[in-house]
Amino acid sequence: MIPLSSYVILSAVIFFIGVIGVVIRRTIIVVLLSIELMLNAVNINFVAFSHYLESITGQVFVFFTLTVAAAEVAVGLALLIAIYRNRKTVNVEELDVMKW
Amino acid sequence: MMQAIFIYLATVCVVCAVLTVSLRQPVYNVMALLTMFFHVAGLYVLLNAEFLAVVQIIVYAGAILVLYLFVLMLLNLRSESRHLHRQWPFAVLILGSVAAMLVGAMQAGGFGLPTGEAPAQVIQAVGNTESIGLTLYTDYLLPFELASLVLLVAMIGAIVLTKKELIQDHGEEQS
Amino acid sequence: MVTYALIPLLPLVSFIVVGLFQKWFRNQAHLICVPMVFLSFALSLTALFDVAQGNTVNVDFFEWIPVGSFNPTFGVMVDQLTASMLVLVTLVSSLVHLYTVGYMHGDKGYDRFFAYISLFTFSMLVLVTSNNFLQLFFGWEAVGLCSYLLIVHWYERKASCNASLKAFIQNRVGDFGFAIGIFLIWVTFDSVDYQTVFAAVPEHLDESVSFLGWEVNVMTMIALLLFVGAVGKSAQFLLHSWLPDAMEGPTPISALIHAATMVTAGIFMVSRCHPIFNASEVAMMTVAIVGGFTALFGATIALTQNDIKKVVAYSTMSQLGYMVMACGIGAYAAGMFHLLTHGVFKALLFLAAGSVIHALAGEQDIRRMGQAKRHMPTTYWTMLWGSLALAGIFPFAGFFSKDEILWQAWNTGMMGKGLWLVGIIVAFMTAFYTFRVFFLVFYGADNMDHEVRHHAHESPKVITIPLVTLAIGSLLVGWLGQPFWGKNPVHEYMSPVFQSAVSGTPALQAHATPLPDLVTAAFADDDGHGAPAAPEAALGAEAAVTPDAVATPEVAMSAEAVVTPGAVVTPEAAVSAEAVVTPEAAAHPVAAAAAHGEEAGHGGHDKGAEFALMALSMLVAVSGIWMAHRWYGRPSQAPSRLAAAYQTLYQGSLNKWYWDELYDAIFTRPTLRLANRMWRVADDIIIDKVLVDGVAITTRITGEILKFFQTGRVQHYAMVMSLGIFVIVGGFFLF
Amino acid sequence: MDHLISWVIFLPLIGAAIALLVRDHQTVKIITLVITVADFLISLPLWLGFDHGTAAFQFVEKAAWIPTFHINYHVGIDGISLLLVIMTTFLAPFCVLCSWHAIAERSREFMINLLVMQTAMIGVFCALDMALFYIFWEAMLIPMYLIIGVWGGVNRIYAAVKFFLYTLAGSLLLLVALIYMFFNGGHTFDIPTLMTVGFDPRAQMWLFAAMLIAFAIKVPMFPFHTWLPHAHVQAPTAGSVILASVMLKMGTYGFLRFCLPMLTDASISYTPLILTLSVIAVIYGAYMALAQSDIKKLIAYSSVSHMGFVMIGMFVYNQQGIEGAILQMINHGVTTGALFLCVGVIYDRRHTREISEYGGLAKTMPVFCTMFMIFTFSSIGLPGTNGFVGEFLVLLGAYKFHPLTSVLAATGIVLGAVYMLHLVARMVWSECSNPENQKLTDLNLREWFVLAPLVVMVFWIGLYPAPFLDVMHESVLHLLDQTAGVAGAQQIAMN
Repeated sequence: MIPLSSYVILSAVIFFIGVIGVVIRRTIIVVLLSIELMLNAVNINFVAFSHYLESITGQVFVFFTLTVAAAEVAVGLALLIAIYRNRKTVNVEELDVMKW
Repeated sequence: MMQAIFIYLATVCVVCAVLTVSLRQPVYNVMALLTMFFHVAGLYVLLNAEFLAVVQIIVYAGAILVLYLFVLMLLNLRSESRHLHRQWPFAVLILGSVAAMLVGAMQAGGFGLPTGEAPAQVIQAVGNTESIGLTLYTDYLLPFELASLVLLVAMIGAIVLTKKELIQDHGEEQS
Repeated sequence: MVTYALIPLLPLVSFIVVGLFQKWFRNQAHLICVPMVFLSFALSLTALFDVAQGNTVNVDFFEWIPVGSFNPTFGVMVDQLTASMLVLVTLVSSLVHLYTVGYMHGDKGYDRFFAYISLFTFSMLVLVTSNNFLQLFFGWEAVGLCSYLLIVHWYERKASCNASLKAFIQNRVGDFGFAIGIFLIWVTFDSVDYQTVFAAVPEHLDESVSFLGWEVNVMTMIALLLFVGAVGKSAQFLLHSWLPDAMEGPTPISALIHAATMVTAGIFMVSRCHPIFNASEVAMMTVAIVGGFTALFGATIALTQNDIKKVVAYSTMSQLGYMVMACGIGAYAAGMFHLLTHGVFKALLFLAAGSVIHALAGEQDIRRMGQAKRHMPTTYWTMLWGSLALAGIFPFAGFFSKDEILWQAWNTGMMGKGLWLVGIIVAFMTAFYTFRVFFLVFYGADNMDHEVRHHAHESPKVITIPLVTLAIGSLLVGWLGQPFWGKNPVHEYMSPVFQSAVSGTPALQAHATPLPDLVTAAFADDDGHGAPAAPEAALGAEAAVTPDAVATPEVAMSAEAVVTPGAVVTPEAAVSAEAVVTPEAAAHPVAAAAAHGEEAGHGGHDKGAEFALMALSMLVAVSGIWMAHRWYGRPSQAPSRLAAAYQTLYQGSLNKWYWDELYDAIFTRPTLRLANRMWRVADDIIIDKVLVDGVAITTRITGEILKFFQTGRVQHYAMVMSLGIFVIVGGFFLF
Repeated sequence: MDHLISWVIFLPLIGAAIALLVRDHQTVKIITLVITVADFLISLPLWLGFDHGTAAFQFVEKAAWIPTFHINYHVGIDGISLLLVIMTTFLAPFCVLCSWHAIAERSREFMINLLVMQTAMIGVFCALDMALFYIFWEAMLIPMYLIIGVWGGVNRIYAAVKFFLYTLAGSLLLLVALIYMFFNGGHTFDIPTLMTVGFDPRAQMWLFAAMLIAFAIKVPMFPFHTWLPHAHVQAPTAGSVILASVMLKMGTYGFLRFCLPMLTDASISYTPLILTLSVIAVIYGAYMALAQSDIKKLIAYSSVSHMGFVMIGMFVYNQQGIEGAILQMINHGVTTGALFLCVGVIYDRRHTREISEYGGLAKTMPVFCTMFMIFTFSSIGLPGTNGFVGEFLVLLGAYKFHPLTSVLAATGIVLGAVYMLHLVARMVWSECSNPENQKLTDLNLREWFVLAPLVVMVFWIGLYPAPFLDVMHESVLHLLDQTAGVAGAQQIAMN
């Protein structure tokens, strides 16, 4: 029987790989991918807890993260295209208009 | 037996995650992510969430990654030389330590959480999809509707963002 | 009884009427003011007559500030002391009112001047008829206000603005001490009413109150504090420099306020509170020494002054010193009698000086006068009588009252003898400077410039009538206190007031010098009143005060010096001022040496000693006049040669021993500089800019610093967010 | 009419509402005048009908307002707050009259501001519910901020912002204290009940510290006073009058209503600090006033000195001191308000506040000068005027409690005379050299009507203060029982 903690550790590791991805990659595409990674990590956690706590709600919530992930990707990519059209670049470091 | 499968799936997921983040070519990142989705689906099966595994593959792998590929092809991005921040080791170090600390924290804390009233056997009997559907449409009806709303907003947003110059500068040539 | 209330109220009515309807009077204000004052003079005469019959009055009209146990009232208390003061105040006031009609004729502020004189008379009368300390304080400060308003009458002149400001502030310093005295009275006696306080004096004799570390007897403390008020008001030594400057005001008010009435308020207060003063030897000694020294101090300055009004002002200060000295040695009746006579002939001298100035078109410097005898005969002989009275020549008033004081001084032990010596020296100087002025003005070299001599004329009737009445008064008033035959009428008259308290104070060795107990008491009084019915008082009013002073003069002096006028009152500042005072004590060897005299005056003295002393003081006065005649009667170089010989002394006396410059250096300039620097540095920069605006600036600076974290790059924000999580979770697990 | 206090509080607000509807400036002014005078008239029955016998709150009205937070609309007055309310309503018409021509542009909004201000101020004095008190306390700031900020002098923005933020910072601390008291006082905001709750001494120390800072800024006490000169110099005349005569009393009223009865232990242990600060305030204020060249700043610093007296009077724990303090509050309101009105009169004519610009006013404006002199002497505390009665009682009470404080504070009498008469000498008496001063006209009828009643008040309180004092006796004795009862105030021998 696989203990719950191993699942939690797994999702934590994946989550943080996602975070590192977000922080260190320069192109927005990969940043969005890393965010997908983080969302998947969260789903793993949900399902793991749902299984070990014998309650279905965990799995139901996965659906909601799913929808959010989908919406997020749609809007993210739309933004990416709009930025690409205006700035001709997808490199995050050049998008610092908000600098003080 | 189960132990081995879990370890296999877990290691592949981690490796793919690392590859998604570190590879130079965006297409290779997407492919790595694809393999990871499959193995996450495997994990779901391991956790008796078959319906979710299927949904995972259809939605994530099928829809979202395809979307990524579309965009990749649309903008024909090539890999650049420096795809990482200059001081990326410094960031990895910090976040790694954060992760390690959190993982350690997870170990310590017990999870005395209240158990629900639907043990694995009952789900097996009723069927995973049916039980999800049952709870989804009773307890979580409102969130469900809101989720649909989120999707609607996302769609409109995506359209408006990308189709903007058509409406705005009708006569101008394509920027 | 209602009539007594009317006495103060009549002048108030005329003040209100003239004040409110000034425009309608158009220089006719005297139509209402003069009759009102004369009416109140008549009423006060009737009051004197009633009181002489022995029935005093003490009634409260309404409660002024009813708060718990402290509830002072507005009321009237008329006893022998008040009645005499009432007569003096109303007499001099009505004569001055009459005089002003002539003197201030054609002046722009004519009505305003009349309004303020009647307000002054009202406040003086309230002060005199008060029956509790707070109403006394009310009159006290109201009188100060009126003197301020009247000194600044010709407000165009810078000098009169400064003089009025100086007068009010120095009075205010005196009132500061007086107010603290009243607080202490209320705290010890739990009441401010004369009756209850004086009756309760014996119970509180041994109590003591701590003052800056010293345990001072409560009676001494109260007495000294009240005396500070008296010093402020009667221009005694430390708070004296405002009186000569007050001469900037018109002459009528100099006569009324700065000679006869306001300045005597201090002496009136001391004699009114004699139970408190009698109960503490230290206070009595301080009063005596301060009085004596002021007399000497004033006389020395008066010798060399060249402005006619300044000379008379300094002579007032010196005579006030006399009266305070009299109170100091316990001879309240003598002090009050001198106050009455002095009020009459000093007012006469001022009014005469005013008439001279009026005649010589405002000329005040006596060096540019001379041979004025021809032009103004009535002013000449009235001023002569006034000068004789001031000098103390036989038939005139000064002789009787001054000798009475000297005689009482002689009787009170060694210190008394010291004070007597000072008195004699001052008497000589007084005679000298009075007649110096007299001869320079009316005789001597005629160095009036041409057109002034051309239309120098005798003053109109309305000015000379008061002069004449006062001259007759200064001749006859003296006889009120004649010691030659029968009992001294003034002592008889005053004895119930002062005698009641003396028997009440066991602590005092009531070693009464029996009165000259001659049988017939001819109560000759120019106003033709009935014989006194006062009982045969065994205990003389002036119980000898044995000056076996416990505390040395320094202690008394330091209490005196604590009240430095106007400076930042910190104990350290007090000490510096005290250093100023001690040289004075040294300069006054006689008092210091006589500080511990033996048993007070020997047994029943005989008349002979008294007459001998009188003859001696008469001789001294005459020699003073003769010297003045020799130096100033005929043009001679003696005075200039003498002045050249003792240059420092002459300059010192001429510049009022540099007290004004001293005050300026110690108080006015440093205060202004301190205030300015404190405002510029402390308030503006430290509190305002640094602390208050500083908070604003620091918030802006921190904002500037934090701004650098907004790099605009999403990934940095992600990094910071994760660090945030790290800290929170870490914190959660650590604690 | 039974809801008398509510009418007194909210009549100005109704007036403001009406004024909002009217466009024309002139009619708005008339409406405001009528409303303020009416407000004064209906506040008189409060005084006449006041029962001198009891110390309990009278004319009490209680109604549930926000039940969920236990806040209810609870108003009432006792001996301490009655006179302050009467003074506020008494001075309001003068503020309106004095700004009849002075405020040229946007006078409609100015009048509305005045009315809202009036409601807030009376509300503070009558509130018996801490939340209500706080709401009125804050509501008062906004109109004052606008009055200074919009109709003020040259750098009015700086002054208005400084005033607002300074007072707001203080009142936030007050809010914290109120909330603490709500929870620890049995879940009620009701002032009378909270007076009976004995908070534990340690908590009292913190509560008192918070309230001390909040009220000290308002009083203003020594270190917190620097906003006052700026606010006064920049405020228009009416603003200055209200600021000086009523708003400064909020701080002292706060001490009397909150600190002394509720936090008695803390008050007693804080007394040395407060008395030292107040004595410094008296002497420091006088010195500052001496160094000023701007009239309004001079009078502002003089009110710092006067309020120092009031603070001393309150923390001496005897009847004379406290009643003196309350009366001194009224006197300061009348006298300093009048002084500011006088400054307004000459400011309307010469449009400058520099003392050196004036000189020899006695020749051209005699009536004005007499009035100005009367108010100067009242501010100095000359017997027979109202200033004396208050100051004397305060010093008397202080002497009984701690003689050294009283002696040091008494120097304020002398210093007061110095700086005020120095001002008068430079302005009223010296010769009239400046040409503009020669053609100044004397008081017109409107100005005369503004100043004459104040002169009457000065002499009435000065010569016959009994009607004012009788109102306070019971309440002050009750307050003393509360303070003495807890810790035997008398045995605190501080010296």
